[in-house]
This record gives sequence, C-alpha cells and structure tokens, in this order.
Amino acid sequence: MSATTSAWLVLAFPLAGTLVIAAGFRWMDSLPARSAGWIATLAIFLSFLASVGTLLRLQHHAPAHRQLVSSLWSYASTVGIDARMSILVDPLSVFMILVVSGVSTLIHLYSIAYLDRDRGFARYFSYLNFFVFSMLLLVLAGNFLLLIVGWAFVGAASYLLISFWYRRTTATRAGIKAFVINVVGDVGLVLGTYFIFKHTGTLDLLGSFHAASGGAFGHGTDNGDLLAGCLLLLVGAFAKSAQIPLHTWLPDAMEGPTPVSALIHAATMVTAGVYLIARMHPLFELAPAAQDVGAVIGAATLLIAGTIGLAQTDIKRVIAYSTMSQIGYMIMGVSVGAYAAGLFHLMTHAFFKALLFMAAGSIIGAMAGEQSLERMGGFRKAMPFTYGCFLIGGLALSGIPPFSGFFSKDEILLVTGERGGWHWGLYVVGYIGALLTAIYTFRMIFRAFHGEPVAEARELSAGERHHAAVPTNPATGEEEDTDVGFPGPSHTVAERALPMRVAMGLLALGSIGAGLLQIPKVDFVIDDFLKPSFADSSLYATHTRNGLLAFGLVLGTVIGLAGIAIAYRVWVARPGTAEAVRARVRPLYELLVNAWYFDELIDLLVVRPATAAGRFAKDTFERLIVDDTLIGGTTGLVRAGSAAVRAAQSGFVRYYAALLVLGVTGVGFYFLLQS
Amino acid sequence: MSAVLFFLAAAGVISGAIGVVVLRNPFYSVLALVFHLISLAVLFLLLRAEFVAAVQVVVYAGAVMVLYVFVVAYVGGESESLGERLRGPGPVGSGLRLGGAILAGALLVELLIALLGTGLEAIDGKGAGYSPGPQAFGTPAYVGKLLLTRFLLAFEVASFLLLIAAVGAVVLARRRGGLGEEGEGEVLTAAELLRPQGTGTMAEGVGRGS
Amino acid sequence: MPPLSIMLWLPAACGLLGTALSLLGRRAGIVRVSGLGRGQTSTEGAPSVLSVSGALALLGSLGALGLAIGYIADYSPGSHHLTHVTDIVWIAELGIHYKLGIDGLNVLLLGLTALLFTAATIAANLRKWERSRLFYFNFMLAESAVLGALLAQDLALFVAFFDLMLIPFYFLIGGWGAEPGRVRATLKLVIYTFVGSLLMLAAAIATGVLAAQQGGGHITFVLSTLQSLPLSRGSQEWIFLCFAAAFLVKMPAFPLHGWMPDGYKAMPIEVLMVFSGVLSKVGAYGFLRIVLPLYPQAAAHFQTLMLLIALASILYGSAVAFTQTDARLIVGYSSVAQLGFITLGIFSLNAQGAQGALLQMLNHGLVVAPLLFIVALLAQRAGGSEDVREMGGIAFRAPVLATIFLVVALATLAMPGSSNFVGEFLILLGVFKAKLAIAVIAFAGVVMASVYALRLFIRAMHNRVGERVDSREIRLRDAAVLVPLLAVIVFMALYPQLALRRSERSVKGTVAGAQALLKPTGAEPGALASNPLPTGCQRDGALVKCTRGLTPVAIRTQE
Amino acid sequence: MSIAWYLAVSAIVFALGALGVMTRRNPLVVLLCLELMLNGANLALIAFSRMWGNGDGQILAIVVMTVAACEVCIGLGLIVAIYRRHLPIDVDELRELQG
Repeated sequence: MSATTSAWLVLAFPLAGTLVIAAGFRWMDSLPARSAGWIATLAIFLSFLASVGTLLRLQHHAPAHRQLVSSLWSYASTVGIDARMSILVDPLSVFMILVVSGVSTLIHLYSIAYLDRDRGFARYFSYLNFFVFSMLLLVLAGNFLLLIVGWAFVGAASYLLISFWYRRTTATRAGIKAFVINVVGDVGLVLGTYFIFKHTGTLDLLGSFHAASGGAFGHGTDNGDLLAGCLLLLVGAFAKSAQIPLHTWLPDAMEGPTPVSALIHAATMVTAGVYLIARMHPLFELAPAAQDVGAVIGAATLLIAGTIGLAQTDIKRVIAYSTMSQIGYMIMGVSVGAYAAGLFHLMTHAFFKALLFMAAGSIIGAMAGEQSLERMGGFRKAMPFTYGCFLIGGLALSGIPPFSGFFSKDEILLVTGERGGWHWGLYVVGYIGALLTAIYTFRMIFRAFHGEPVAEARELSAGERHHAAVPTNPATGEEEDTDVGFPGPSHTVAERALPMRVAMGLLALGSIGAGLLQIPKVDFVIDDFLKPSFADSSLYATHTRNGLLAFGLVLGTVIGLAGIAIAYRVWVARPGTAEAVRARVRPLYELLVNAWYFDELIDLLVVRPATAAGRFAKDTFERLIVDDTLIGGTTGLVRAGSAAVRAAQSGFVRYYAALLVLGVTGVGFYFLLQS
Repeated sequence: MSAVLFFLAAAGVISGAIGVVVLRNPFYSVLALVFHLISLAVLFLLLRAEFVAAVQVVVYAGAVMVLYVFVVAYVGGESESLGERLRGPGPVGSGLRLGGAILAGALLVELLIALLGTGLEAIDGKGAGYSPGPQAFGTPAYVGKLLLTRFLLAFEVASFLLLIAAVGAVVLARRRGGLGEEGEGEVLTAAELLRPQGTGTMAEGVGRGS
Repeated sequence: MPPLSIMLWLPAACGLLGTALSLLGRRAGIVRVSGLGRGQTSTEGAPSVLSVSGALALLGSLGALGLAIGYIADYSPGSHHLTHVTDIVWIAELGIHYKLGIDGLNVLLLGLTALLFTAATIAANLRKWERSRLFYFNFMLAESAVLGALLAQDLALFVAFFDLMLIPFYFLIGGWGAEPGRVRATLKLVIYTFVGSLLMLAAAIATGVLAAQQGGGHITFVLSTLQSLPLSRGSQEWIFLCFAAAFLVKMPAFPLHGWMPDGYKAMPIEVLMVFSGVLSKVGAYGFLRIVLPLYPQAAAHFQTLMLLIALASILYGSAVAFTQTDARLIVGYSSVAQLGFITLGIFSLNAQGAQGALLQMLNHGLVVAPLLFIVALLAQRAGGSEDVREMGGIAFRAPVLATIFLVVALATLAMPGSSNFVGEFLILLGVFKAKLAIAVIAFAGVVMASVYALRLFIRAMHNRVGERVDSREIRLRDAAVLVPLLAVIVFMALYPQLALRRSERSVKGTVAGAQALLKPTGAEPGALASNPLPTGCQRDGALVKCTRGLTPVAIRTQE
Repeated sequence: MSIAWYLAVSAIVFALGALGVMTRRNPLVVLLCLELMLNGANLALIAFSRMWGNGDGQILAIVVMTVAACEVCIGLGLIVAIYRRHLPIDVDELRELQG
C-alpha cells in the first residue's frame, strides 16, 4: 500500500463514519449506549493510524521525492480548467493530517462523555466526523478546486456544529454568522484562484507553483495579478482563521458545545489559514507585499485579541480571543517565512488550547452551563484533575519553559526578528502579546479555581452534581427548549467520566512534551521533516543568530512569569485592584468589553445596508416600479388607446359618412397637390 | 338649340337635387328626385345615350320611385320633422350640418378642379364624331350588342344581383323576421293558418296582417 | 436508439390515451376534491385507486426519462454535429423543416426535463385533482412542448414549440391555480410571455426572410443553414433584442420578472416544480442555441448590456430573497438570481462562462424542484402556511426531511463540493476573463445566496417551534419524489464531468462566433492549459507523479 | 355644348348628394341622396363615353343603375323592418354600433 493509498484511507474513514452514523441514526439509540460515539471515535482513530502509516511510507521516499499526487477521477476538466479528484501528499499535508486526526480522536473521546445524555448524540457525532473529513480533505487537497471544497466543507460543518442546539436562537444566529463570513472567505479564495489561474493556466497546486517559479508571473516580484491573487487568498485565510477584521464570528461560535469549540475553533479549522499561507508559500514569496500584509494583520490580531481577552468574563470567549491571538502569531510566522515555526506552534497550540477548552468544558459542566467567570471560583479543591490540566494548558499558553508553547512561540518571534528591518516592530508586538496572554490566562485560572469556592464547587466536592432547576441559555437567559437535548435533565460532566480524563490527560502530556520536538540547538525534527515541502523556499532556513536566540528565550520566560505575577497581584493578592483599574480607565474598558466594537461596525457597514436595500427592493421598488409602473403602466396605456378608438365609434351613421367624405376629400386633395 | 336645352335640363337636374336635399318632407324629396331624374334623362339624350336615357326614365323614375313612394306612404312622411320636434337638431346634427356643408363644398371644388383643371383638351370639344344610323352610338342595338358580347358577364352578374336583392328585400320586410320578438299579440286568421308560414304576401309586406 | 419523435410525442400521446381510457372507464380518476388550495398539497392519503390518467401520465414521463437517459448514455462527447437527426420538410413553401437533433447543448437538458417531469408527475399522483384527466393531459402536453423546444433544430419549429409550451401552462395555472389571484396571475403570465413570443416570432420570420435575401432566393429556417448566412449587423441587432426580450421574460430576469411573484404563488406546486425547473431554462437555452450562433455580432455588441441585466437580476433577486418571508417567493427570487448567473455566464461569451451556464441550468433545475416540493411539505407541517414566520423547529421530529432540505439548500447556495459550485466557478471564471469588475460584483450575489438559503433553512427547520407547527417525518411517497432528485444532485456533485465533457465541444462551437468578435482580454488560460500537467510531472493511469526536488540553488538559476 | 359643362353638372350633383347624406337624418332621404350621388357618377360616365365615342361608359352606367335599384330594394326593406320593430326612423337613433 503506497503512501497515497493510505492517504485516501485517511479521508475514507471519517466519511464512512459520517455516513454510517447518519444512515443508522435511528438504530443507534437501540444499540448499546454511546455506540454512535464509539463508532465515530473509532473511525477517526483509524484515520489517525492511516495518517501514521502515510507518514512512515512517505519517509521511505528520498527527501527530494516526497511530493506525491494521486487522483481518482477527473472532477471538472473542460474548456481549459483541469480539476481532478486529486490529493497531494507531502510532509506539510502529512503533518497536518497527523495533528488533525490525532487531536480529533481525543476530542471525540471527550465528547462521548460530554454529550452523554444529549438527545442529539448520533447527530453530533455524524457532524463531527463530517468535520474531520472536511478538514482532512482541506489539507490533502491536490488542486485549488478541491482545496476550496474542503475549505467550504469545514465552514459548513462548523456551521452545523455551532448551531447544534438549534432551538437556541443565539446558536442559529451565531451559526449563520460564521457561515456567511466563511463564505466571504471562500469568495476571496475563489477570486484569488482566478487571478492565479489566469497566469498559470492550471488548477493543480504543484503545477501552478511550478509555473509560478517558472516565471508565469514574469520574473521579479511586481506582478499586480499575483499580488491581488495572494491578497485575496489572504482574505480567505483571515476569514477562516478569525483574523481582523473577519474575526467576529469566532467568539459567537462559542455557542456550540465545548468539545466543538475545542476541536474546530481552537485546534483545527481556525488554523486552516495558517496552512493555506504555508501551502501557498511559492506564490507568496513572489509577492512580498502580500506577505507583509499578512504579517501585519497577524500582529494586529494578536495584540487586539489579547487586549479583548483581558476584559471578557465568559470563560469560553476568553479562550476564543486567546485562540485568535495565538493564530495571529502563526499567521505572522508563516507570513514572515517562519513556516516550520508557525506550523510547530500550530501543533502545540492545538494541544494546549484543546486542553484548555476541555478543562473549561469540565468547569462549565460543573456549573451546569454557566460560563461567566464572575460566578466561578474555588474549583481547585473540587476538581483537582481539571485544575491540573488547566494549569498545564495555561503555562504552555503563557510560554513558560519547558512547556510546548514556550518553544514554538519564541521560535516564531525569533525568525521574525531575524528578518530585521521593520520586522522588529512585529517582534516587539509579539512579546507584548505574550505578556497579555500570560495575564488573561492566569486571570482565568485564578478566578475560576482560586478564591472562595462557589456553591457549585462545594456541592461538587460534597459529591453530588449541581443542576439548574430550569436550564436557561446563559447568553440570553431565556429558558432552554430541552427538546433537542440541551442541557438535558441530567447533564453529567465535570471530569468524572473516564473518557474525559483520558483525553485531557493525553493532551496534557502533549502540551508538556510537544515542545521537545524542536528545541533550539538541540533537535530540529519539525524543520527537517517539513523541509521537502519548502525546498523551493528562499526563506526557509534554520536560524543563525545565536545571540538573538538566547535573548529571545530569556525574554520569553521573563515576560511569561511577569504576566503571571501581575495576574496574581491583581486577582489574588489584591482582589480589589481590577475594579480600581477598571474604574480608572472606564472608556478603555468599555472598548475592550465590546471587543473594539467590531460587531457594531460590521453591522453598521454591511448588514444594515444590505437588509435595508433588500427591504426597499421588496416593499417599495417591487411595488412601485415593477408592479405599478411596468405592469400598471402598460395596462393603462392599452386602456387609454382603446378608449381613444372607442370615442371614434360614435355609432352615428352620418358621422361615419362625414368621415368617409373627409377621407376622400383628403386623398383627392393630396393627389391634386401631387399633380 | 342644344345649348338652351342643356341649360334648361341642367337647371332641372341641379334644382331637383337641391330639392331632394333641402325639402323637409321625404315625400316631396322623392318627387324632387323624380324631377331630377327626368331632367337627367334629357342630359343623357343630349349626350346621345338614348337607351340609357330611356332606361333612366322607365326603370328609375318609374319603378324605383314608385317603390319609394309606397314606402314613404307606409312609413309616414313626417317622421323626420317629428324627430326634430322632439329633440331639435340631434347631438351631432348641428355640428354636421355645418361640417357637412363645408365638406361638400370642398368636395365640389375638388371635383371641379379635378375634372376641368386636368388639362384634358378633349373635354372642351363636343366629343367624338357621330353619324346617325340604326347601329349608331348609344342606340338600343348598339348597347344590346355590347351587353350580350363584351359585357355578358357583367350583365349576368348584375341580373343575379337584382334577384338576390329582391329576395333579400322580401326576407327583410316580411313579418316573422328572425330579428323580431314573437307574437305582437295579433290574431291569426284562418287564411294565415292555411298559408305556409313566412311566405310574404304583399299585405304582409306593408305590414297589414290580412 | 429510436427516433427522437418517439420521445418527443410519447408524453403527449400518453396524456391523450389516459384521458381517453379514463373517459371510457369512468371509475377512476374523477374523484372530485373541491377547494384544493395552495398549501394543502395532498389530502390525507393518496387516491385509493390511482387515477388512470395519472398512471398513464407517469408511464409517459417515465418512458421519456428512460429514452433521455438512453440518449445521454449514447451521446459520444467527441461528435461535432447533431446526432439522431430527424429532418422532414414540414411546410415546403416556407422552407420550414420538422428537424430534431441532439447535440451537447440539449442532451443533458433533455434528461433534466424528463427527470423533473417524472418527479412532478409522481408528486401529482400523490394527491387528488378535480378534472384530473384534463390536468394530466395538459401536464404531459407541456412536457412534449418543452422537449420539442429543446430538440428543435429549425427556428420556426423552435418558435412553435416555445409558444406551445405556454398553452398547457395557461390552463394548468388558470384551471388549478390557487385563489386568490389565480386569474390575475394567469393573465400576467400569459400576457408577459405572449408579448415576448410575438417579438420572437417577428424576429424569427425576419431572420428567415433576410437570410433568404442573403443566400439568394429560397427561404429556410433550418438553424444550420441560417448559421451559414450571417445577417447584416443592423438587422442582427434589433432581432437580437426581440429574442432577448422573449427569453429574459421566460427566465425571468430583472426587471421583466413582474409576472413571477403572482405566478409562483398561484401555481400548484407540481406545476411550479417543472415551470421553475425547466421552462426558465428553455429561455437560457434559447440564447445558446439560437442567439449566439445566429447573431454573434449583436451578441458581442450587447454583451455589456446583457451582463448588466444579469448582474441586476442577481443582486436584486438575492436582495429581495433574503427579505422575503413567503417561502415560495424566497425560492422564486432566488431563481431570478440564479438565472442571472446563467445569463452572466452565457454573455461572458467565452467557453468557460457558457459551459458553466449550461451546467448551472442543469443544477438549478435539479435543486429548485426539490426545494419547491420541500416548501410544500413544510407548509403541510406548518398548518398550511408558506410563511417562514409561521414555521420553525420542524427539524427535530423530521430529521430525514431536515437532512434532505439541508443538502438541497447547500446545493442551492452553490456550496463548493456541489455541482452548482462548479457551474458558478466556471461562470464567474468566464466573466472574470470578460469583465473583471462585473465578476467581482457578482460575487456579492454568491454571499447573499448563502444568506437567503440558510435563512430559509433555519427559519423553517431550526429555532423555536412555531405555534401551528406539528412536525412529522417525511412520508415514504413524498420521499419517492425527492430521493431520485437528491441522488442525481449528489451524483452530479461527485462527477460534474459527466455533463461537462458532453457539452464541451458544442458549447465551444456555440460561443466561437461571438467570442471571435471580442478583442481578447488578458492572458488566455487555454494556451497554458493545453498541457494541464506542469513539466516534471508525468501521469500514469489515474496517478500523477510529480518529482520536483528543486533545491534553492535550482530556484536561483531560474530567477 | 362642350363635355366640360356636363362634368361640372355631375360634380355639383355628386356634391349635393354627399351633402344630403351627411346632413339628413331620415334614412329614406339618405337613400335618395345616395341616388343623387350615383346619378352624378352616371352623368360623368355618360359624358366621358360620349367624349370617346365608346359605349363602355354607358354599359357601366346601366350596371350602376342596376346596383342602385338593388340598393334601394334592400334599403327600403330595412326601413320597413325598422318601422316594424317600432324603432325610430332616424339614423341618429340607430346607433347600436357605438363602441
């Protein structure tokens, strides 16, 4: 079995899982409990094994021959376009499928317990499998068309999962918001593809890269079409990776079940943008301006998201903004040419962010759906395991050695620094972002786990689980419609279930150990593995400047610890401080709480005008112009004409006779004049 | 001589025509028309159309006008004046009286220009040469030959037309026309019962149910 | 394969036969159900005894479907010219031939027509009709007319069938339409369409006469002959406008869509399925079959105008669609937008756009029919109302229906992975090459499509349960209508090439004339695409091996 | 006398007839005026036939008379029928043809 064959298998398993569960959803309930969940998990696990198999087989090839394309049938090859059902197996895609399928397996496992009593159990898992399939398709796609297909599929899957509890109007609204913004991203992708196709004349990825490096865009780096294409690809990447200004869907997406947030909105889908830029590096490197735009936007996002994260009180939203900011790092990294570092951070981030979400889910479960940090506190005793996991995740996120985040983040910043010039600005921004990260992360930890245990925490430590009398939607407070299962009369979570512990434990190990894959000066596993994919990159080089390296490592550690210290001082040592600061910088605080008013802005600029136009068209234009003017006008015209003719038909014979004579006279007169 | 005759006849023709148009009572109009026709026949004679003149007098002034007189007598002569007494000049009447006059005037002028101003020298002459004789121009023999040779078809068609017209007149004028509402409450006499329905009798024609 | 006339007249014959039989055996098919209105698509339970006329109609449509599939399978993508040609002199004095033929343009649309009519006939058989004989006869006559319009290879014949299409629909709407507004809708529809048809008739005659003057003497309407007798530019232009009017009304395109809202509201859902699914396509098909080949200069001259009309249709239709609350009208305005895309593709006047337009005709027909039927099903569950505000929360008790609806909705918004996306991709690629700005604006329509399609789905299926909603799972016989269509949608999504490779050659031929008249814009992908594989890659079987061990050194030598 | 005089007379007669048709309301008189117009035409015909010494004009005049006779028959029949229906004998009253 060749590498490509097993890569096809990687795609096949999740799809099969989706179909099986979807087809058999009626019988799933009659089967022993959670069978759907186990089937789904098994499918993803098999796909993970297949990925490992792909990896091993790929390693057999010589480094120069590690880009395999395999296609099943020709999808749309006509009038100049050539799109085949083809996948591209190279170190980059293999790296991605390993991360995706691996993390997905654990999250499936976690979900089995988390959604245990949910009415939509089978539906949930078919969606989740479908998502994994789409994500794998996205990373394995061998041509632009399939890439777009996977791109849109993950969007659809995320829509389905966000509005999984579809009786919640908040959920459906968040879902459609996410979908539409993702469609904007798709449009960017398609349009960018056009610009590139216009010159390369092929949709095949390798083909167009080859054409590009072969001078399809002319030599030098001043091709307008290429720049436009790359910028449009960036639009796609930003929409998917929740980069400013297309990020507003991500916080709302937290409406979905927590494992979904962990999988889609932390570990995999939102990192697609990073993958895209890394995958398209041959094009981007020919359009440096686009790269710079990417880097700047990434930096801006990581800063802004960090600041917002400071002020949010919904625990999931805090983690969501933290995700945005981390992806900002990755985007910045792959845009400045730190491909390996960016992807490395993608992997570690997948581990610790998924871990954080799972731990948060465990707390939320304990709080019976309550997500506000305001009402949490003192869970350390009640949920030691969750506390441990959250702490590990938090440390990794804050970049404290030796946790994984430390190495990956610092490497990105290191390469950024090495680019020199104005990139130093990005370098500084990156470290400011690191400080913010540490602060808001430990703000969460201190507020949720330290301090006075809240009622739920006490009950939990006392042994029984808390249930709200009537489940309500934390976002709006309206009473839940439990028909579709949320949160269910007896919603059992809070780290009790074994699958959750296993998943969280494994991820915790990942968060601790993953960093060891690539320790500066020690080993370069990621670098070496990915090299073949970036063989043609002029930026892909292991770094040289040891002084900067050492400085960066120290600086990262110091900043991380400083952040933790600040958080400790503000929320533990002097609990009053936060309010004091808040009171002092009220407008700033408002700005942050409202997430820099991006939602309002987009609403004002896009949504309202569009709706207004639509309403005008429907109510006014349709009635006045189309109905009254066009139709009514025509009718009126005909009426008037017939009336005029009828008036002539007076019925007076003599009158007709007179007309006759008149006519004769007139004609005769005419002829007289003629003669 | 002929000139004098012409002027007399022409005066008769025109005056008769005027009479037809202006006289209030249709009965007098008919009589005026008779006068007009006879004087017209004189003009025909002057133009050496003897046969046509004869036909004119016999058929037209004779038969047709008799028919008119019958109908006028039957329908009643004063219907128009009655109509006017009821409602003055009709809605379009007054307008048309003026407009009609203007139009007719225009028509006349036009016709005169057309006929006289066309520069046909011939019309100033007395016409083609003429030599009297049994077969001469316009004699019955002459016309008859033409009718039965060159214009046979026209002749036949005309005769058919006459036939059809006669039948049509009877159908229209007969009592139980398809148009009418049934039974105006008159009593059926034995004669009518014996006679097959719808075969118009003269009595019927003039509307007197036997 | 049997001659085309068989497929063409089979439905009508069956309709007639059914009428005759059920007149003989008056037992079945005359179940009087009064007040069948919009919404109550089906009285409880199908007719106990399947009405004879209904059964025969089903038979006829199935037969046509079978034949159509046969032709599709039989059609070889390589063939340049018409296949299965039937050419009989019909009216010798006027040089009108009864000429039918199949090429890449119509072969798949035939399949679509037969398929949708079959589905609609099944749907119609699920409920009881008053005067069912007449209904089914008209229905089948409509199918024959549409097939005829698609098959006709003679201008006059095309016009004849094009107008014949209207007659049965006039009766179907007028006779079985939903009050209120049935009469008004019928009147509007007929007047609109007839005005268009008359213009087209005049234009067609003019074409024949002028072409006869061109080609010395005897008049003819055979398309292939006309194509070889190009008209003068001036006459081409006004003739073009007449045809455009007729086709744009049929589609309908903004601002000629005035008949659409009333018409859609009034039509029985089964009729609407085929009307929206097929008839609108005949208009677009006319552009490809007649206008572009016969009047290339005019097409090139009016390209911008047509593109703008199409753009207006897209934006306007989408905008209205996402503020509408009547589910039917959402679908209606969405198809205004979709037809706008098709027009856009056609008048990009290059192979990509036209190819995409043709594919999109197919796709839109495939999705709009099930969508309308689903709307009817939703109305059943929402207490007879088709207002989305009355719906909501239907999904929970009807997961299968929800799934089908979801798939169809996603296909409608041309989600990548659906065949609709491939169509739009090609269309917009074509426009991108022709007029960049218009393509960019048109993408707004893509985004809006996602809004209105999802909005319809969510308002109906998700959110809180509406007051009058009693959700229940889709019944087996309703599924019998939807599942075949769904299967075709999925298949097309996986293998759009099926359509593309059949139509490619004919499409190229169709647009070639007009395309040649445009000044080439930008680089021509076809040039590079002639070798789809980059050098350094070799294909063996389905496997493409690219071995590009390019070291940075190699790059530098290249740069 | 030269033909021109006859033609003038015929023109006058014709015009008078037209005037009558346009102004009189009694259908009987309208018919009479029609006769006048026909006669005007006849006179012209005869005159021309005299001018050319050719009989066709006379024949045509005869045919015209025949037609006139037919017209009279029908017209009078109509008038009688109208009278039978107790309708007013007035062309202004008979306007069912009004649009």
